[in-house]
Amino acid sequence: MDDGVLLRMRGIVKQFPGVRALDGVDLDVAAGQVHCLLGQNGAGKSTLIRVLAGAHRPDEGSLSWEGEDVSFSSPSSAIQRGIATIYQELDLVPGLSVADNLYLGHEKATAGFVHRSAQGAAAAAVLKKLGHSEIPVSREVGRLSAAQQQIVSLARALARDAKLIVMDEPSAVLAHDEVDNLFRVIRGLIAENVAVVYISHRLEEIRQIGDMVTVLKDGRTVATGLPAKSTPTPELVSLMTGRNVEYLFPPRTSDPFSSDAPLLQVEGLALKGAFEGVDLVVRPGEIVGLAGLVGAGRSEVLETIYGARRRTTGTVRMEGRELPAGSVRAAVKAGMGLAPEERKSQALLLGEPVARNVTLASLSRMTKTVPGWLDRRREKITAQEATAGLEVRPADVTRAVKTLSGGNQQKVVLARWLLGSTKLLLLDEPTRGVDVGARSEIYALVRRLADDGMGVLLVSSEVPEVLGLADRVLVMREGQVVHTGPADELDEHRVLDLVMEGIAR
Amino acid sequence: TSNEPDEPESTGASQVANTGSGNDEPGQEVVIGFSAPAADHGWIGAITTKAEEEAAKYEDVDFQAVEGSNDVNQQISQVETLISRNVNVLVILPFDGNALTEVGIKAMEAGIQVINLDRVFSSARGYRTYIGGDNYGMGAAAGYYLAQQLTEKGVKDPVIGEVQGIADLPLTQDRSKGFEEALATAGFKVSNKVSAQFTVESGQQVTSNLLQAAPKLDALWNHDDDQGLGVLAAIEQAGRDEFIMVGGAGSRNMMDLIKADSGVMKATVTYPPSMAASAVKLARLVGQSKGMADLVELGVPASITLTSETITKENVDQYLSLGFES
Amino acid sequence: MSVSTAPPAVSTQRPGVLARMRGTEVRNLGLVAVLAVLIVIGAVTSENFLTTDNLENILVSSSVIGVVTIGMTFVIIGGGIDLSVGAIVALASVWATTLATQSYGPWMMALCAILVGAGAGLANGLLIAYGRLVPFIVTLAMMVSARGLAARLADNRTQLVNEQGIKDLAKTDVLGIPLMVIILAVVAALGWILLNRTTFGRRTFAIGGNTEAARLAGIDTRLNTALLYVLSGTCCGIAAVMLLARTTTGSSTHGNLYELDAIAAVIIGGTLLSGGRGTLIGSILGVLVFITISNIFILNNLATETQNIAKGLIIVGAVLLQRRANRDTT
Amino acid sequence: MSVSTAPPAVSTQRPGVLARMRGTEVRNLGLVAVLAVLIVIGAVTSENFLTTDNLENILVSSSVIGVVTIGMTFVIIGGGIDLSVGAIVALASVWATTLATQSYGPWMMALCAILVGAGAGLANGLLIAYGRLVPFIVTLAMMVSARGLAARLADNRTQLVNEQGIKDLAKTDVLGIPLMVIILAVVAALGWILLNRTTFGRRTFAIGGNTEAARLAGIDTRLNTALLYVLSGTCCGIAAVMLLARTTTGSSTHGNLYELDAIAAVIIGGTLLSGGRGTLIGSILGVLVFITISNIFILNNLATETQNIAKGLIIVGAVLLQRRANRDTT
Ligand SMILES: Nc1ncnc2c1ncn2[C@@H]1O[C@H](COP(=O)(O)OP(=O)(O)OP(=O)(O)O)[C@@H](O)[C@H]1O
Ligand SMILES: Nc1ncnc2c1ncn2[C@@H]1O[C@H](COP(=O)(O)OP(=O)(O)OP(=O)(O)O)[C@@H](O)[C@H]1O
Ligand SMILES: [Mg+2]
Ligand SMILES: [Mg+2]
Repeated sequence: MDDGVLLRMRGIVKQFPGVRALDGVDLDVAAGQVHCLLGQNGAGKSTLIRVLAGAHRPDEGSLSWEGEDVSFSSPSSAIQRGIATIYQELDLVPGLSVADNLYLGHEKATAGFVHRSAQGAAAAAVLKKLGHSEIPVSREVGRLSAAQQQIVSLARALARDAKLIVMDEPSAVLAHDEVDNLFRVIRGLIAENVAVVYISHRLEEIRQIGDMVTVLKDGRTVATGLPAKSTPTPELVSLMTGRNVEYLFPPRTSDPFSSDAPLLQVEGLALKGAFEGVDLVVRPGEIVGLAGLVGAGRSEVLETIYGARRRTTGTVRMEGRELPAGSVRAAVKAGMGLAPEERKSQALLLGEPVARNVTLASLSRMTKTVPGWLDRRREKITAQEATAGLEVRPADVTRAVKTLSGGNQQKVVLARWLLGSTKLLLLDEPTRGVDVGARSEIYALVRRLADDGMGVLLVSSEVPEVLGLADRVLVMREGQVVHTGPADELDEHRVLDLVMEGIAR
Repeated sequence: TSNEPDEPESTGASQVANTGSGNDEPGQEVVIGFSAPAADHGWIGAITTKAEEEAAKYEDVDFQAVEGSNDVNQQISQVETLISRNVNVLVILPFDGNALTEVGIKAMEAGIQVINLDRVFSSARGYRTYIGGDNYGMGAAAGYYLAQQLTEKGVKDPVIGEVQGIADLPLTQDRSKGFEEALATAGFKVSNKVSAQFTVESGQQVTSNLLQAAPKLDALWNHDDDQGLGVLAAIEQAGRDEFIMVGGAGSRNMMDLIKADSGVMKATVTYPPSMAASAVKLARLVGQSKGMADLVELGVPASITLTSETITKENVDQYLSLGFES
Repeated sequence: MSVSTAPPAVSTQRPGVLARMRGTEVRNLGLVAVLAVLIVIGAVTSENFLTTDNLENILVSSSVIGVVTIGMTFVIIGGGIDLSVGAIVALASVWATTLATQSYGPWMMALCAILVGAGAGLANGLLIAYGRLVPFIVTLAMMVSARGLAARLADNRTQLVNEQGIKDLAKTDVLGIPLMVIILAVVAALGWILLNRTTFGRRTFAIGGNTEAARLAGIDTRLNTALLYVLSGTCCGIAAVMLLARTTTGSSTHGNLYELDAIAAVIIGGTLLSGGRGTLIGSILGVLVFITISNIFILNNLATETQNIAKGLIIVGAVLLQRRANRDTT
Repeated sequence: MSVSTAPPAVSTQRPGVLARMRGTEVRNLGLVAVLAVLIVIGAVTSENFLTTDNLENILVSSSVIGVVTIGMTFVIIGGGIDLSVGAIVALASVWATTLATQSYGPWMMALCAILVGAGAGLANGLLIAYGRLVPFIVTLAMMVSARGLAARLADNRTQLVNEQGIKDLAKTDVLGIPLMVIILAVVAALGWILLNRTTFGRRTFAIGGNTEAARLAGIDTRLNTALLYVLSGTCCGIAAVMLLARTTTGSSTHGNLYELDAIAAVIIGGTLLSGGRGTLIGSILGVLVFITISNIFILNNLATETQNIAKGLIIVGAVLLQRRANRDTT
């Protein structure tokens, strides 16, 4: 094994029906290094690591592992060699406990009998090492929040004692302090000479934790071996996108102290066990941000306003009219739209084409003269326009959504609410998994929508995003709003203080 | 010609006359189509087997059976298929006589002679000849026998159980009606009634529950000797023997038990599947435009209803050869 | 509408006809291949197979179960299941042939059967959609109860249809095509339009594919689900009328095991048992495949038990062939 | 069915003992409540209900279908379905009672039945796991074929068990408990251990809950799936032996509609039809509920059609009661 190269991939090609997802990719990963993969949505990052993990068989190309030529016929052969993978889309079994998920496939067992207490203890130890001993190892994974599930995924990779851990956008569902925690763990791994392949759309993370960077574009390696800490951002961005993208928030145009009649008015909203006493107002043309830690209850606030959860007390008014509790239909009729946190389970029809996903919420407007009779031409054109506006790639709206990359799936969800009479957009982590280029486009789009008179209520775990995009910010902590004020009076530090302590120091 | 039966083990005392007299000499070739319900219980299984066996005896018979079905719509289609295949004679044991009448008429109108086996059509236009058992008479025979036995023993207010076959078949209702009305002549009535599915397993299952519902029984009539194996298994497993039991149809097993007289099984009332063999014979005769040898008439009669005979220890030897293997 | 102005990017290559058909419709080609093979087998093994009479017979045989299968396809695509179809057919046939109903004439009988079917379906739908009970259990309960009720109404007897108007349905041809087949074709066409060209159909796919996503998109998933069962019940009612005509009787034993036959046809037709995906055409082809298999057996005079053994093997063979056909076309 | 990752209602307070039990096991409490209500109804309406004999009768009646249901529970938790159980029971019973087999004595008969069951299950499993065919279709084909083969082997006759050793099984008590019930208990206990305490059981849940996740975790999902059907087939073989003893016969009509009974028991027992979640105890309770309902009817001498009407209503009532019980305990 020369030059410490653990894994060497050469000329990897992977063809899907109609798409060449990988078109000759090379990748070298050395032990004790964090190797970052960068690339736009759909560049082929996830496909590459699925090939590496044995989940896809490549059509062409070679793999060598510890200097030896290998070919992984199944995930288990990669796992046996010491490759653990955290997939972009959570790959846990909802009906099994946390401990069972951690050791799935390599149970602590003799003669097939599971040592449940030993396994539970080991799982607890791994979680503790991750700083998450509060996650009960016997809880069903399906009952955990998305963030907690991500931590279980991470713990599972650690439980494998792997030589190479691949992480596909692990930070996407994690809050700020959680990301720090993740980096602490990665540093620990590096110290033990484990190699890490790390994928993220957040360049600042790459700077913090990465050693090497490989950039993918359209299924090809466009640059490799770049130093992660020192390569200038414009260079990376232009390698990824082929152009120069300003990573900028659009200028605010609305007046945070406007006295327009409120679009949305929420008073004394509470959901038992999640949050209480939430008051908020969104005016037309205004973007209101909800900041807070993971588990602060922001998603619940959105879902309760939207009627997806039945509020315990409080009132929700749209344009002055009170909405019934627990009715999504009433909310949609009144002009709300929600882009939920977990797009795969809450928003998408994975097997259906893009067009049908986009028009799902406005089907009754896709009709001809006879009510209920679909105008399929209009449907297709509308969907094409909406997705083109968000640069969904590939631009074919007849493609099944599940064949799109993670970031492009997110754009499809956004496109759904841009079609019709949406007056208030509820966005839960709208840029999760979205690449640098598209991200600034989404920011611009949201701002433009607001300028056209739409109200936006935004939840994001990225504090800069909330601060940069929103006009007003509510900070939540443990189910309560601890601060309300204009965004430009806050900075990242103050928000973090509020989030952690409940007060601004 | 001889009066000797050519297959002694398949012919019984009452059937000897049907053979012989030159009718069995090879004649004009006859294609006989056969349709019956699904052979999902022994009696129907026996019907199909008897028909096949009988047909195999004649070189001049081409026997074509279709898949059995308990869906009348399906059975209608099957008969239609046979019609379009231009058979000469059809033997139809309908799942439900009423439902197959129209297709019977259709066949007759297409010039195909129909032998309606057992479950009678609602219109005589649908068949050339009907041959079948007497369900009401079967129940009545069982009822009279039990009434007589119980009266002889001097039992007052007897507890009488009844294990039906499939409840919502017309034939089951006819059997129960005959049974009830015969018992009523002695002032008795049925106190516990359950229905099985004509299968051994269902007989066992419902009887084991019936025995719980009636901790003491005086008599039991079981409509069907196939399910009777299960009924008897349940009785034996419950360790019960305080009552007398009558079966139905007349299977070989039950006859052996009656002969041995070692348990509850005292009698059975016949409903012989051998009628299928007779039906095939009739079909052949009809197809060859022959009559029945022992009758004066030149053609086969339009209707033959078999009597339900009561087989007891006294006369069982006469019937043993007719008992069907369930 | 406020999406940006960029013109929709044109998809680069123009895909071939086959590639442009959706996955499931391609799957139907596999079934067509299976049917073609069966027809060849039928023609080779029996001279009576390719006669007009026999082909008509196959279609007529398929008509009653075909109509039931159309309703079942909707239910399964919508993520449910309906075990009660056979029992509802029986109940509707019995109800329509009670003396009281028959006295109002053939139209009333037909209407009665359809209303009974729709009503039973509504009961299913309400319990499932608004009572939030598992479809399997609710329709199982309906299956048992409806048959019991049918037996009760008919007093365990078979009821004769006295109205010639109903009986004639089975004997009428329109332009040389049996009316039964035309009814199936009409119901299938209406079903196809409903499934593929209306918002109701679109929502049905959505609910079956991801109920939570459909709900969060503002679809009234409960109403829609309830309607699916009403639709299935209505199809059962129509099938009951056809059965009245075919059999000239109403009986609690009608529709025996239709649930199994219909579900099997739907599944072999490529619809996912878990919902969200499927085609009506596939289901109809599925019915035709099963009926054709039986027909070929009868023509070839196989013993019943041999037929059954062979039928199982052919089903497996058909699915394998179907898969192979799909692989070749995609 | 859509993925079930959508977060259920939130609970942040420290849960009590009940709430800490896994969701599905709590669900069993609902079924226990249903059973309790049924027992009260039975006791009130019939003096013969609460006798030792009758309760024993209920348990014995549950034993054969109970064993089949255990295998079915595994298959359904693993994301599949097995329509062939009844037919496999029939085939195994017939095969074991052929004269050739009987001449080797009771042990050989039992072994033969179990091997035939396992073999048929293996055929199912191979086609489903390695042939990648839909479980519904494969087991439907097996259902048809196995019954055909059974009828063929038995020549459409009922075959008597001559071996006293087999017949005695149905009459033997061990410590006052019928052997049939003990067999059920042992199979259930082994099944419970297999499902809840072994890697095989964990992997079964994983495959049913998220096949792709299981595959990515390095599990040999195909082998595991195939084994599920072998297990179900083996249970059918054991059930066949029990049925030989109970009915003293082997017949192609044995096990009629077992598939429906077993699936219904599994589903009412709280197992998801889509897989990934369920308990064996729930399934056994489900069997007991169904058998107890029938028993109460017969003790009360209800007419069959009335039984059926009532049965449907009771099933719906039971599920509603069960849900209410669950709501109160969580
Ligand atoms: N199973 C599949 N079938 C067809 N096309 C696929 C499939 N999986 C991925 N693709 C296509 O392959 C390309 C690469 O996708 P991939 O998921 O690897 O992108 P990515 O770089 O991970 O993007 P993101 O940052 O959005 O996650 C995309 O065009 C995608 O649509
Ligand atoms: N499925 C669940 N079961 C139990 N508790 C849950 C579940 N989902 C969320 N919670 C709890 O509800 C509270 C709010 O969680 P939620 O994920 O909505 O917060 P959030 O502020 O939206 O965080 P995120 O950044 O993940 O969106 C937390 O206490 C969390 O643990
Ligand atoms: Mg990706
Ligand atoms: Mg959230």
